[in-house]
Amino acid sequence: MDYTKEELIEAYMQMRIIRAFEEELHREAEENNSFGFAHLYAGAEACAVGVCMHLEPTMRDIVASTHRAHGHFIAKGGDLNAIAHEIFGRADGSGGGKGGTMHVADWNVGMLGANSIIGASAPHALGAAFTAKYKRTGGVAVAFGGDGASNQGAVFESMNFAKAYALPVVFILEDNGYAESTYKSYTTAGSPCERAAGFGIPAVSVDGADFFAVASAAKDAIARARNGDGPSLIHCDVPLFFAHFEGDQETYRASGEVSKLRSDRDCLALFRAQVIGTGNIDTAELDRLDSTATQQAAKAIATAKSAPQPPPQALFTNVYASY
Amino acid sequence: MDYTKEELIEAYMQMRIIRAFEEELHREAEENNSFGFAHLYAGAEACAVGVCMHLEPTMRDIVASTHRAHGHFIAKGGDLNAIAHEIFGRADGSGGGKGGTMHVADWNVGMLGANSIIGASAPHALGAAFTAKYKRTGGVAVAFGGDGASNQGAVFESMNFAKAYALPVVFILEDNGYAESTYKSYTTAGSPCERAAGFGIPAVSVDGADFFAVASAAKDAIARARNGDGPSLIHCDVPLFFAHFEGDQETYRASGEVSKLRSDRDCLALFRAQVIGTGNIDTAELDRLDSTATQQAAKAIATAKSAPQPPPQALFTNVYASY
Amino acid sequence: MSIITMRAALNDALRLAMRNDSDVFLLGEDIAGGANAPGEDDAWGGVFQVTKGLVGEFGRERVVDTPISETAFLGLAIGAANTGLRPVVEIMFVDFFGVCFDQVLNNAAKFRYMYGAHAKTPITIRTTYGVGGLAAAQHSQTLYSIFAHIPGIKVVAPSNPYDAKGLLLEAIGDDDPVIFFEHKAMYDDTGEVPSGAYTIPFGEAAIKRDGGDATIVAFGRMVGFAETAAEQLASDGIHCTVVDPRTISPLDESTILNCVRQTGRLVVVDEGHPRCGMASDVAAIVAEKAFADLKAPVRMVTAPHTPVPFASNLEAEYIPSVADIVAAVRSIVD
Amino acid sequence: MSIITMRAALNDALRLAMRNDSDVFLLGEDIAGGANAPGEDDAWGGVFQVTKGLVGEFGRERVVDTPISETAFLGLAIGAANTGLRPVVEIMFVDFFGVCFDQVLNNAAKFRYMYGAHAKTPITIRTTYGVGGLAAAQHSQTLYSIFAHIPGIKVVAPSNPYDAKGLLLEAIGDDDPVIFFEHKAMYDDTGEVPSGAYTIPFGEAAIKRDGGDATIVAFGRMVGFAETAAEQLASDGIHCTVVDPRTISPLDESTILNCVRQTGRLVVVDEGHPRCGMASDVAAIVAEKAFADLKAPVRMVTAPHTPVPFASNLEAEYIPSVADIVAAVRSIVD
Ligand SMILES: Cc1ncc(C[n+]2csc(CCOP(=O)(O)OP(=O)(O)O)c2C)c(N)n1
Ligand SMILES: Cc1ncc(C[n+]2csc(CCOP(=O)(O)OP(=O)(O)O)c2C)c(N)n1
Ligand SMILES: [Mg+2]
Ligand SMILES: [Mg+2]
Repeated sequence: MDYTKEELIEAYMQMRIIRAFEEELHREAEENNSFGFAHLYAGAEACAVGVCMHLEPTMRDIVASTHRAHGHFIAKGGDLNAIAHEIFGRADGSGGGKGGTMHVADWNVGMLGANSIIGASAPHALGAAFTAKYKRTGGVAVAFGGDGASNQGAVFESMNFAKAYALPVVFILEDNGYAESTYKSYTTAGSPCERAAGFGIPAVSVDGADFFAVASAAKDAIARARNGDGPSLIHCDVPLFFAHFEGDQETYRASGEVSKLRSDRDCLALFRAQVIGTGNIDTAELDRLDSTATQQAAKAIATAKSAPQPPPQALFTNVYASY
Repeated sequence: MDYTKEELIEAYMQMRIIRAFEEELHREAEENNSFGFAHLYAGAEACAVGVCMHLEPTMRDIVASTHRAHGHFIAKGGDLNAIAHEIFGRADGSGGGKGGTMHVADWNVGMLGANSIIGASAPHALGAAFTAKYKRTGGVAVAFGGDGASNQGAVFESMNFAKAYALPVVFILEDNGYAESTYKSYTTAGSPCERAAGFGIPAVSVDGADFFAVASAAKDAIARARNGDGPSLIHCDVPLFFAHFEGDQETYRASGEVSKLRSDRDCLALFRAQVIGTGNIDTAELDRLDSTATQQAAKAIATAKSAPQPPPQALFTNVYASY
Repeated sequence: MSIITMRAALNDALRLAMRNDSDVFLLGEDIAGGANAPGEDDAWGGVFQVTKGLVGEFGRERVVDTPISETAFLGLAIGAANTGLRPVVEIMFVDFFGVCFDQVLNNAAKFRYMYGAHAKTPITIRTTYGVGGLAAAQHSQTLYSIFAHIPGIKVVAPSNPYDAKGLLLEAIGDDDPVIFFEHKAMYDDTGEVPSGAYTIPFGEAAIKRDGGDATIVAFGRMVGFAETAAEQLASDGIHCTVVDPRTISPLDESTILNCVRQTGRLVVVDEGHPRCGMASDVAAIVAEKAFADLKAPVRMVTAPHTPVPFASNLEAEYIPSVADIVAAVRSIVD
Repeated sequence: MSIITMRAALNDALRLAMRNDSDVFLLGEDIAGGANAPGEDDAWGGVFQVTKGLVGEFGRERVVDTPISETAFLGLAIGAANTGLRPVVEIMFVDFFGVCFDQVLNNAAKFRYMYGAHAKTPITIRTTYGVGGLAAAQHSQTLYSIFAHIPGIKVVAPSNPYDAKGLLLEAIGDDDPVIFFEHKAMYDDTGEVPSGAYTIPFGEAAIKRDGGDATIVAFGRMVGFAETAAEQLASDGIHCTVVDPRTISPLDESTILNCVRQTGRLVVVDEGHPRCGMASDVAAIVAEKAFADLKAPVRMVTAPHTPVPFASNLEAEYIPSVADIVAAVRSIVD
């Protein structure tokens, strides 16, 4: 293994916290605690964590995210209480409760923001990469995006720009096959790696449920970016464990599809098998991590649920920086 | 040769009319007869004509054009007087004088319109192709666009859509190397054919000054579209004989660049050499065509120059179809 | 006549239009849903189920799910309209016009003016707007005033199921580009709707209530709020005329002006932002054309000049309320 | 002080800002021009030469020519602003915001509100607007009212070289997204401009002329037209106050209201379309807040509700004229 035990434990813990957080949110949603259009990340934890483990949790290294952002937020080092509060619209949320699930951000750790306009955040990653190059910080910017987003003009333009200007950007294409209820084979010509090749961008496809596969591809791509060798793309095939958004009836999925994904392609189970197999971490320790993670997630959500909403005057603040 | 003598004469005549028309407009521009932002097509005549000769001059086969549209308009069978009047803002112009050089259109012959928002017309070609497929007319739509336009989101989205939905579209990429004053190598990653390959779209690069090369590639691509085999792309390397637009000082071009292009890569000279070489048409006949074309172009422009402007109330008409 | 929801009325209009004219087709993200997915074929019927069931009757040739490429598919619809079809395209949320605004602003709106009288773009663009359901800043905007600003575009915003059906059928039959605004908090609103086809002409306001003390002009969802406010005021002896313009462009100026001439007072209610919005539009028209009849300042009741907040208490506070309308009327009726 | 053109004043502001702060950089199509082309390196300095010469002093790292990918490079500028730079990006014609509107509407405008007080987007977007030079329907629009509608955006439209320089320096130093409107028919206008750096605060109107009979509020290029109209009227004994708000958002309401309170009459002049435009915005504010002082209907002088025509006679007719302004004032001053 290329990673120390501490690194592995941290990675597993983060994945497990994301999972526990999402499972808990799902329960909340089922109990009718509405938090708008929540798009749960569960299933793709290995992606967020396998990538972000190579980034500094500061504004030097940036993550530009999507509507399905909880995992990116947590993996980038964002505060669990801040995201929980934000999702419940509380004053102490990352955005003071005014952004919500589709707009979680934490600029202290370089999580530039969830963005619920599909494709819109890819250019922001260019911008962060531009700053890194301009100021010679050695920083890297990661643009997360889905298979659906890969058909949006903004994303194509960004790929071209990143390559033409050799910006330190890594595009992570989280491909769960669906854009809402529509399957990719209906709407999407070519393949992610061929498209990247069209721009001369090095690209690789990996199993997004395999933490080690993602982490190793991300390591290479991020190193390339830091070295001044321009952008890369990593196509991650990921399972989607919940519906497109909470509340959606999932009628577009075959019966048994999700349970099969959960049994065959769970990144946490896979990780456990891998590290146990190589003797790095034992079952008991992993179980301990599981229960800590579950407690942390539950606590963050419980605290958020009973926390105060923003004060009425917050409606009018932060429209502008200057007034 | 794959073409009859009549076909060759018609093609040559169209190319020559376009050239003569543009040369005459250029003279007018130099003499301070302003017609706004005129983008002359001269140099790329083989492209417009080599493609449009395979299309029906009706609304069954559509051409969606750009800011550099005069050649497309004429090649698609649009009326020379109508375009001349339009360029001079006359009441009898193709758009009643209200569109101008950047908005010439003739729906009678399937010239859907010049469009001066870069990339904006590519989706309209999809629409025309959709109609053809929906109504099973056997029609084909051609989207012309420049190398600069190839970096616009609308164009990428259109390529994906055309392939995913197997629409009868042919993308003609007229690559003169420049987007205004900026050279393509600065802004453009990858290559046109590789980009097309990223979508699984068959693509070929041809010398856009070589009428026979363009015509043969276009024939194949249009046949593929008519057969229901979806979109193709033809990348045409074309010389630009005038400035980006009339009035621009062309300081971005090397000294001698244009005269070299004119001497080495003139599609008309090339065509003459080819047909004379194969004995299809002789010099005298070509010369006769030249003088007819020059006269036609000069006459259309002279007539337009002295024609009446639109009546004042035209300001308020054709905003809506219904009032 | 039967009592049905706004959603059902819209679905009905689409079904009738498609039955009546084979050139009508639908295009948008997930408007059937389930395309190539392993589950149900008509999985969504649009994110708000307005198009539910139509793919069953008309098939995927006429109910076309799209990639997330708004510029391509809106532009496609425009090109299809130019070549003889009558597309009804859905832009899921009005907020998403950001990524395809050019196709409205510089294309659909201007073809006829630039290209001449042969050019027609008979396209209907359905979209959702308004605050509701904690959809936050990027999924809650109103924005119809932006489209009203653009010559060549028609803008419709029905306030009830009856109007929704008639106006949508009118839009689909109209030869100009029409943007049809559906408030996402109104899909479950109910009302009496005839089962057959009928149209409501554009540019004709509906007078929802008569009263001599003040005129309230309201748009879309705010019409119902204005009616409730008028009801409350009536029990205190203040009688209001409530006008629902129904179409934002064209605007029925003459009905608005006539009502103001009779009441001498105007309150305009709009869920959009205050600057350069529909409230200022109507207020300005009245200040120019019915000034002599005005007995008091005009009042504008709008959302604030802020993005739409997420937190439920702020979201509720954001929406213009019945109480705001009542207070505005009271402030100018003594 | 020396007399220079609007173009030179803007160039000066950019140069001073770049000298003063290495975080300021420029981004746009052909703003240097000649990138990788075989000819001159600083080939254009922008299509209107406003950025001419800057690449010579600051190099291509800070004067960045772009592909025709407005969404990518405007979004890039936003991301760069978020991470510590102060981009000045050029969208060549305001009409082209159609292809990148989302980056303004849903991104730059909303980050701070959605993400919290740590989020800043100090970006200046320069663009050109207005009718002139037979640029036709897709290159002649005004459209600032669309941006004024959007909370989180500031909108500036200078009417003369002095203001242009001071307002552009203010914009670049401002921590919010600013859209800076330059009228393409005004680049050769001249005026006195100090050579050093200075700023003009946003939200402070300039009173260009004092007169007791009517207030004319005009924007951008229309300010000069309004001054000429006032001059003509003065020779007939009608004296007008002319107000140039200078910034469209924020708007200096109090100066406008004060002037109207003194004159009792208002004419608003705007080169934009009439519906939901700046003319209606100002008229509505006055009708709500200074109604008691109004002695006559407000008058709005705007372009018509049509796209901009190409033909030179129609183009000339399209633009609001000095005569239109004179007539509007006369119609309310007896
Ligand atoms: C511009 C835009 N168009 C449409 C939508 C509606 N929408 C939200 S999520 C989504 C699907 C996104 O698919 P993908 O990028 O694959 O991400 P996933 O949800 O699968 O993670 C769509 C169409 C949107 N938010 N923005
Ligand atoms: C959306 C948009 N951005 C920028 C422009 C300004 N512009 C007009 S022509 C042009 C260059 C186009 O280059 P290309 O597509 O290669 O066509 P060419 O002029 O070389 O034929 C640009 C940038 C525009 N008209 N539309
Ligand atoms: Mg997906
Ligand atoms: Mg070119």
